[in-house]
Amino acid sequence: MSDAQGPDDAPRLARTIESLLFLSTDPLSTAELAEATQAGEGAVATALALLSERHAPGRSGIALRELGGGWTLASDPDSEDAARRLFSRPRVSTLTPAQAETLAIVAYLQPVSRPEITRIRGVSADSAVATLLDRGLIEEAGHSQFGAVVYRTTTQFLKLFGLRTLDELPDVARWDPTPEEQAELRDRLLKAGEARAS
Amino acid sequence: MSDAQGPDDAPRLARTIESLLFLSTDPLSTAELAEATQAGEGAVATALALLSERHAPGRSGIALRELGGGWTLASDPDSEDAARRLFSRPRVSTLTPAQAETLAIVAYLQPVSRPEITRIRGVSADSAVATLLDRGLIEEAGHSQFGAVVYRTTTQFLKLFGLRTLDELPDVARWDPTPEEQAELRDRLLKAGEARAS
Amino acid sequence: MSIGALELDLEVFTGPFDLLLTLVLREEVDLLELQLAEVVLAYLDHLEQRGELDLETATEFIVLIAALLELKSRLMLMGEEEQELDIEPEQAAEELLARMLDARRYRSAAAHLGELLARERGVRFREAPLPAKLRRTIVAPAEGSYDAQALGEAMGRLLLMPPQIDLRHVAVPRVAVSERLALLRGLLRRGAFSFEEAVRGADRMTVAVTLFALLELYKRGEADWQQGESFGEIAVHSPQAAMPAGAATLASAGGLAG
Repeated sequence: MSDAQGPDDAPRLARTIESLLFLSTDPLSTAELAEATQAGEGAVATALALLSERHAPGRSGIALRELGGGWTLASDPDSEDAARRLFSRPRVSTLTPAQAETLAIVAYLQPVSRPEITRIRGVSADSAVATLLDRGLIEEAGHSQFGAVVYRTTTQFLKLFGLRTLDELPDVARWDPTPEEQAELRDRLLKAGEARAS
Repeated sequence: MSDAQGPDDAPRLARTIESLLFLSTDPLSTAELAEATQAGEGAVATALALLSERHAPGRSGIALRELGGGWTLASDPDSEDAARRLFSRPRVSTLTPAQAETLAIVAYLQPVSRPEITRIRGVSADSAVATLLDRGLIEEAGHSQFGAVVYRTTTQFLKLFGLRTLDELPDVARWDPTPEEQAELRDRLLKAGEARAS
Repeated sequence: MSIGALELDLEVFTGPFDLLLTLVLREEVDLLELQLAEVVLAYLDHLEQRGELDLETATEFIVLIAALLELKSRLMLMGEEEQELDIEPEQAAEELLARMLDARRYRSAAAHLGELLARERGVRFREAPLPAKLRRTIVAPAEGSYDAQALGEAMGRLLLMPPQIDLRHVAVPRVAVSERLALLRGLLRRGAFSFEEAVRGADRMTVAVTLFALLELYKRGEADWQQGESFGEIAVHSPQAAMPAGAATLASAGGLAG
């Protein structure tokens, strides 16, 4: 297929892209789609817009989602009851608090080592890390300078949590106490320390 | 979802069925679809007719096919050229750190058993070993005296790394962080691995 | 259940555990007035009601209660034994603050991830292998397309010995309770002794374990003790020995028991 030219080309390109997204397990970026279809990125964007109309909620049981650094097809959540009846395997069971915390630490601090996770959580993260690895939510990403294996989140993580990129995670400081509260807390802790020292 | 009754129910059922066919790797029979959607087989047949219109050639990049006594979605043959371009890209640079390490251990220490690889890496090497086997970079080479399968690199490995013989593997001394250590490579690797794991 | 939701009905506080933590951090509840033992008892009650031990929750509880105990014992030291402290107060305060903020940050971030996951409920993805026809077209990489240097680099990483980890801040149980029990029993056989005697020259860890051993002896009815005033000498004796009226026993170990 050559670059979009005729009036029929956008729908045709949309169909090709729909096919590719159907075949690929990983999200496909606009650049990858452009390369595979030998179309320009602009034409791909137009075709994706067409597709997204075609797969608008209430029109199709397959949704077009921008996730994990690219585009991917997903099931319409409305069909979840039927899907659960048909497939014995549930989607992702919920995370335990330990798993969620470990995942949060990896997501925000990646690449991060297991000892570091343990230090932040104050308890061993071994079993949580193993489960997250097993579910494909995190993966190894080499070694730290001290030789410990470091971990990062996967595309699967972005897909399952509905994120386009990691940048969509809110700044972790958002949950901090206000600077005033922090300053006050620091002051009080210091005073307690000074009271001891005097 | 209950059996189709209102005028809106056929499209809704069609969407649910579209979802299920999208998710399922195997063809689904009308009976299976009826059970999962809790609709009658007649209603399922009507919905499938709707879907087949929606996925008629020239309309969608995903085709509805009747196959092996059931229904399945498949990619549109028109997109085959693009799919071939997308999926046939040789994936060269995809040795993950875990795979590179596992391969290095096998290359330098062969024959070497999986438990030994795990001890050196400080973490399980199962998935890396599986991938390397799958890619034909390593192969089984009998059993150790303790009964564990041992691995060695393949001819394919030499080819892909542009080596004539294993003697051409680069000298580890170039990357040795503590060259003054005098023990044998294997012993030092095990010692470092155990220190990391502890 | 998250441990944060544990309902408490204490002398100085009524409400969920996580609110208590917040109030303690803001010093709206005075940690010195808070009987941590009560919190532990409330947790044990809760366990009994549930009839099962959830390890995740139990771990979380132990971490939090240990942090509170550490904080409380630091507050209680009030200038004494200053020289024995490993860390400067400023540093300790900063460290504590940083740890509290970190823990709070990632607990909140974890909750946020939970919301994201819940929002995506019902969204599934197709996980089918490529059709055989397409799979066959996957091209093997060209000869010499991998760099052997990468293998050498990987070996270098694997040869790296991790540096000694600084464990000074971690309470390593180098002292066995059984050891200290034996020591205390030995002292008891010779008659009464002061706690100071039992721990003379010992490090803080040993002192703590010895106190623990003493509590154990008390529980078993093998020992009793008196302390005339707060931070005063603790005289230990076997329960048969004469005990002057008004002698405080457990209560004088007061703060330490929580």
